[in-house]
Amino acid sequence: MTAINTDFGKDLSKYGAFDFNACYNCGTCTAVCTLSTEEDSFPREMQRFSVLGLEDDLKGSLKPWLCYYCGQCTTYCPQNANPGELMMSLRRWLISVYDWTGLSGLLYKSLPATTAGMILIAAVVLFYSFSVDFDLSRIMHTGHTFEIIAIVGVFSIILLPNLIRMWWFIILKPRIQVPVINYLKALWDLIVHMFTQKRALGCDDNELRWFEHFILVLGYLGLLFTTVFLNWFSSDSVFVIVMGYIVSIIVFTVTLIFVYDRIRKKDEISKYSQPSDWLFIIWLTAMGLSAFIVRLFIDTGLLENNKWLYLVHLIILAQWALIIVPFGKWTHFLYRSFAMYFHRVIS
Amino acid sequence: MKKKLGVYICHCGGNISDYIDVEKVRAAIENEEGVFLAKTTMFACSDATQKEMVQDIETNDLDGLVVASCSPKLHLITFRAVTERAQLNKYNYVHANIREQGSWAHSDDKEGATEKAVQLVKAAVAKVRLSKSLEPIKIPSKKAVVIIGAGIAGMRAAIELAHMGCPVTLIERDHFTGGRVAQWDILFTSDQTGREIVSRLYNEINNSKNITLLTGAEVISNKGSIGNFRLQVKIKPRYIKDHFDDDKLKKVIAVCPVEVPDEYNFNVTNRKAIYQNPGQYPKYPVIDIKNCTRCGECEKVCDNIDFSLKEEVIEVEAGSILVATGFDPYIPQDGEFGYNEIDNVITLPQFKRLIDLCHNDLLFNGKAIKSIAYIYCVGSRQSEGENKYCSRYCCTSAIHTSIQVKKNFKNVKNFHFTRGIRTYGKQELLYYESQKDGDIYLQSYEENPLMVSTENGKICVKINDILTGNREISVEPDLVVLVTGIVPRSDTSISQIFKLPGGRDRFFNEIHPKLRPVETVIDGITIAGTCQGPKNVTESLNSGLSAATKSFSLVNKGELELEPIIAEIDKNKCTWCGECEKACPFDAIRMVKQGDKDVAAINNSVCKGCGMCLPVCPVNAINLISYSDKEIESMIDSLAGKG
Amino acid sequence: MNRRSASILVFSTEKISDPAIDMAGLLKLHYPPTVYTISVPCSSGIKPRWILHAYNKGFDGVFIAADGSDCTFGESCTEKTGNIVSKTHEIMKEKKLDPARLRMAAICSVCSESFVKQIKSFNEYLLKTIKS
Amino acid sequence: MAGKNKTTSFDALVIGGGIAGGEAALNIANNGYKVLIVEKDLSLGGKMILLSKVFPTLDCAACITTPKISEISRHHGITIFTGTEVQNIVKKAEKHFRVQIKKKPRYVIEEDCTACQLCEQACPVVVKDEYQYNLVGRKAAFIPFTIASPRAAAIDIENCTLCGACEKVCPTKCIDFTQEEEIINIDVQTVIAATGFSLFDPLRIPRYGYGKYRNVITSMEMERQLAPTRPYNTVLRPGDGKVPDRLAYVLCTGSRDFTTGNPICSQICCMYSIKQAQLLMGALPMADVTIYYINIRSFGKGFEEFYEQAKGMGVNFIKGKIGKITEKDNGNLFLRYEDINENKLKESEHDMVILSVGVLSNPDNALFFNGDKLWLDQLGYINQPEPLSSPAETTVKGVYVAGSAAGPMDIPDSILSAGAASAAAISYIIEAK
Amino acid sequence: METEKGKTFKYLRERREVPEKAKENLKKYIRIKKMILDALQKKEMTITQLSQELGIPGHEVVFYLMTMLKYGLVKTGTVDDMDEYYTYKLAD
Repeated sequence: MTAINTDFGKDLSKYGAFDFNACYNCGTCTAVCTLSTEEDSFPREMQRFSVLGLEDDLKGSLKPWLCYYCGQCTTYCPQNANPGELMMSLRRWLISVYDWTGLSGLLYKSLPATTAGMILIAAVVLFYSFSVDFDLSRIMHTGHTFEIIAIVGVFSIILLPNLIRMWWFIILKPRIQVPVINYLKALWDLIVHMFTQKRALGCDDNELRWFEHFILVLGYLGLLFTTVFLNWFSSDSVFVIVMGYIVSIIVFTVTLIFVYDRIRKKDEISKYSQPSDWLFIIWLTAMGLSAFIVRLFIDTGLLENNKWLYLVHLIILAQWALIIVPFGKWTHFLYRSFAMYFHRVIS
Repeated sequence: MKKKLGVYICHCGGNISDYIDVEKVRAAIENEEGVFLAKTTMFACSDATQKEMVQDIETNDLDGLVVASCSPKLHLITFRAVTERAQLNKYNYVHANIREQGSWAHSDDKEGATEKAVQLVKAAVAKVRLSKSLEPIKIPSKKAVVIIGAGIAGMRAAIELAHMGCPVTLIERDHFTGGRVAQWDILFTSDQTGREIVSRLYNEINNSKNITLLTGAEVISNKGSIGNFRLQVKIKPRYIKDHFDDDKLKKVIAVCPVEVPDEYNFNVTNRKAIYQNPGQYPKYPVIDIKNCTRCGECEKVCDNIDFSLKEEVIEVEAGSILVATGFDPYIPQDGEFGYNEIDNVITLPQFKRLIDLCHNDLLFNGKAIKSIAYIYCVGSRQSEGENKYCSRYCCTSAIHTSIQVKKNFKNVKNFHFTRGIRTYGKQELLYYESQKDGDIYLQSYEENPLMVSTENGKICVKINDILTGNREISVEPDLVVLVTGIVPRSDTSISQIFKLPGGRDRFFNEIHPKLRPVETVIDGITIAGTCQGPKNVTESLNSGLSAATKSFSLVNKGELELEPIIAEIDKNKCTWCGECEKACPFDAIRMVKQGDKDVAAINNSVCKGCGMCLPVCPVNAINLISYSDKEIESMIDSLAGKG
Repeated sequence: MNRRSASILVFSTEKISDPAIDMAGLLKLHYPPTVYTISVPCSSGIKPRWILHAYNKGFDGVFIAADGSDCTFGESCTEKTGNIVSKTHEIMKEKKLDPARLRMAAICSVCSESFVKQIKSFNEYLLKTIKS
Repeated sequence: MAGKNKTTSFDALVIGGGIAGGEAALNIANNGYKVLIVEKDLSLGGKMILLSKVFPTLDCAACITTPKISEISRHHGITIFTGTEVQNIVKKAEKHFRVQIKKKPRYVIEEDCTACQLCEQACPVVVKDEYQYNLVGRKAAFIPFTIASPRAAAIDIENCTLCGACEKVCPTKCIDFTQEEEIINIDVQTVIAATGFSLFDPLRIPRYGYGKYRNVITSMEMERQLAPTRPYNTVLRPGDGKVPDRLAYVLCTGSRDFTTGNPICSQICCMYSIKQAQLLMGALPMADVTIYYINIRSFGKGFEEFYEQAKGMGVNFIKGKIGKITEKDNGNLFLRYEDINENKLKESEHDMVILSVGVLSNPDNALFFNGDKLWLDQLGYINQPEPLSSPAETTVKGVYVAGSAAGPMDIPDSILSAGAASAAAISYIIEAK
Repeated sequence: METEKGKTFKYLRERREVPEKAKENLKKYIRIKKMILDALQKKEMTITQLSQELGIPGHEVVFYLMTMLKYGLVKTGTVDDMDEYYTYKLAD
């Protein structure tokens, strides 16, 4: 027996969902969705669970991650109940559920909290720089060390426990019996989905989107690799330098396209933007662009007289690494890949 | 005996000809005695065929017409009109029903059906051979209409008739007008309140010269018929001499020691033995004599009270009667979804009164109500019970009420337990508004009804929600509202007095839902509003106004034409035994002197042509026109194939 | 004589039972095609001599589809129709006709199913007596 | 008719000769007033006369409509203009409306035509027959349909090749190509708008494939296939003439749908679909009929019982709206939907699909009063300012609305509404100022 | 001026162009009618068979054939064993 919780809907609307209560359960959304299948029918079921506030069912569901937001459901919804945006909001909500720190939820729901966090990080970076008398090489060195620590730290302290929680919600809590071998067999899927978001191809008219994502992931991981492991800003290798340029250009061009789409609001996916969406794409653009300019300034010998430029880059980087990656939209990329992985493991 | 008959056999576009070989029928009867021409036609009722018939009758000087087609209920009048246009008396037309009682009834046996059709047409021919020209009996029709029931349909019809210049007597059994609508607060679609509408209508009625309003009045019998109904109306006194002002009323109510459940509020509150609710008209209190203890307290504070007033019976005459007696809200049985067994389970009408009475907070039995479960289709669409029908207004009414609740009171949650919402037409927008506003809708099927129970002192409503994959979902509401449907009035006195037939659903039956939706089989009586079937306010008004038009056309000309099919006495045979007088239910037979002999005589305008006097005559001196021994027996001859 | 169905004359009433018989057709509830209907205003106006005439002319049975309590001409209809039937039964006995060849049932305006049921059972009875 | 044409003043003008307009006209005329009916189409009877049978009584629609129509056309107090449009109405004063109407040429002298159909046989042209909803062809010289009233030929001048064949064979010489459009001014005391409704065009929902997949048809096309004067003499798929045996109804096509601009329920589709399903079970005893629905709205007198009867006959009812339709090579159709009861996405195969198209307002409603005071509601229906006390009233005193011009309505409701409109019109005429 | 009765089409022909669409429409009907009649001359055929033989889409065959049925040029033959397709033949 399940009890209804009408307050859940109010909570969910803080994650961006709206008008989903208008649903009269005709099932059009499920029927027009190209990714929906007999085994996994959505989004109506998610819509229904959200209206009734069946949190436990939602927590253990992978369906929000199976959706790639082509927007057909929203376009054809006869009641304007916006199932596409509901699925997006559910993903945001799920991230806050998986996150043991509770910060995800706070940052999603509260723009002031997010702003405060951003300012705090900027302040710490500036304070540190001030404490070392704005010695560029020391700052750059610390910056590089910070990157390494941040990656390892964020992953082991926040993301890994969250992934374990996700596993618990999806497989352990509902007591789904899974042979261990499945975990191994499904590993390939994890990698494929992480890089390609292959399923998005099933969405109508979306081949360009899949390509954009693929290039962006390549660019992003490339930038991470070049800056952290090849130490791009300090490297003398022409190969590394050129590669850094290329990947950073990829990152900021692709993200600029995203920004443009969100401003234009033409497609369903980019019609409704939450602060977290804006933060993600703006910071990613800014990161690619600032890294690009920093290296350009290094190569043209201008950086010494424009230390502020690196500081800006470092602030963006720190904010990115400490807020957006562990708690923000970046995690979609991670959880979605793991969702596909768990989905494979279960089936 | 006629010699020039025309016979038409209709294909009915296949309805007949798919099963009956109409050509064969035609061939079989074309040589019958007296048949001058026999034709088949695709649609006998079509304009072209009708024109053809007129032409055939005129050019060939036919003296009788038979059409074999569908049931005479549909087209007898049509073809009688054809003969009239061809200057042939309409009683020289005989109808043969070869569709409902031919092709359709025997679609499993084409040969048998064809054979039967031949016999039926032969019988019709036999009858028309003997038919006589008849002239309708003209009777005066009193230009006045009686409307029974001063609910919204009756009141509105009265006003319209008054506008048309027709005197109306509006008879209301209750002491106040307005019926159910007077009890409702804000209504869909214009957001006016029921009381506003009723007060407006009441004022119009009050100011109209043409309308006589009788409240506390009950029709107890009827002595007349179409054109001249004579109703005996019993008027109960209010035991109040003159109108008095609000202050006095307050005083009197204050001193009255009696408290009884207030039916105006569907018993959610009590009232005194002297009462008048603020929204009720006429603004004229009444003493409920059944519950009054005659303690005399009221008389002490008010001199307008007069217990010596007596019931009176008056006679009202009218040419036509419009019945708009309304409905009863369904009262759930004890234990039906916890009704009368679990506290805080009430019906929708009760709830509507409750929210009207609550001002700042929604309280029931002193407790604040924050969540409400509405259970739909209570008393309607029953798979087990006798109310198979949908009550039509309740989905919209419940949703509209739930929206009002949310508007008027803060933080109330609505849960709707439905069997599929039926907000037809523009009402759909209310359903949308309610959902968008966060109301929760759940649905189950009749096979799997929901359960209302109490657990730890809280009400619990459980449903297997088909919208959530048949999962059992529960809500613990503060109040359960049973969305009860419309049932026919339990008081059947009107249907007994006028012999108004009901349908399977026990509501009054119209003659035909499409052709004649407000007329009844009783000539001169129209029906309007919810006594005919569930309706919302607008629909009741439409039917009330329609009925007003129909009743108006019956009395407007001051004269009516009646069927001349009445009993006929063969005065030579009659020996006056008085049996026929006893048998006649209409008082239409009297003894008269014929020379030196006593014989029976028929009062033509009263005789209804039932024929009850026929079989009781020991000397077979009575025949019914058009159903004489000759006619019936020659039909039997033809049907038996020995004509 | 080997007949599929008996010939039955039905007296129906214009406002009550005839509509029910019409509706039987509308609903395609089949009954033997040798059932013929003559409709009269009210079942209490049927003369016994008409019924007897039908037997004389070869009808196997006569069925009165009576108004019953729905009669628009008054409550006495049921009783009066009953009287006609018992009177006719007596004459039939005198004439050595099987009284069971006359049946009566109240058929309301929507009693199509009951009409068809009645007619079918009457038909079976009549077929049996014809054969024996 | 020619004699009647000279009259330029009437007591009442009824716009629309469908069942509501006809009923209103009869009511008014029966009380001794002179009524003019202006009908845009070539025949009276509106949509109803084209139906097969009507729910829930299953009377044949023609059998109910034709007597009423012949009563109207024969009534001494009623004048009828078919093929005529109201162009403009101006209220000059109380009880005085000046109406301008445009009578389009029929190219046939109506009162001389005997409906012998010789011209129709002679005409060489074949075009789509709009009265059979394009399922079959008709000639350019044609009688609109068998039970049309007036039953007289007309020339479809847009498709006529002016070969003159019809004129040569006409025995009464009633074909007259010299006819021209007439503009007539008329004075009336009161106006009844009974302009009816229009049907939703399913081309506006491309994912259902109407127009592209030939075996996807509208409910009105099925109505014609089931009518006594049906075009194929049996029920056939328009794509290849196969007798269908798995039919599907798609309810709420263009109703209860904000994306098509029609958020309201059309009120009749559930019931007419159930009716057609019952008729199909009779016409094709081996066929399976499935109705895909959101909610079944069988709310009227006898409707719920009719719905139960359909279930009893074996009609399948599946809760779930069709999302999209795709076509197989053999012309069969795949329907994708969520079976709400089972909470599962499903696909089913049918060989014929009927889109139960919804009801929309008549776009002509806006035209008559050229920006005058006759208000329409947001959906284009004629606004009823007093739905709870005088439902027939409009925003112009003396103008009344009857039938589905005020909103979706079934036949009984239309007739009742026409009764209300005629009552209001009669008292408006009678009442002193 | 009174135009001669029975020849009024000439009057209108002077005043009005016959639309191209109407002319083409007529040609198409005459062409398809001939094709169908010729084909049915040989043997009774179903709509699918006609469509294949003549290379005309099924729905057009349905339209024209049913129109010809309406005007009495062809009539319905028998239905196949599966109760699926009727054949059509020339009217006598």
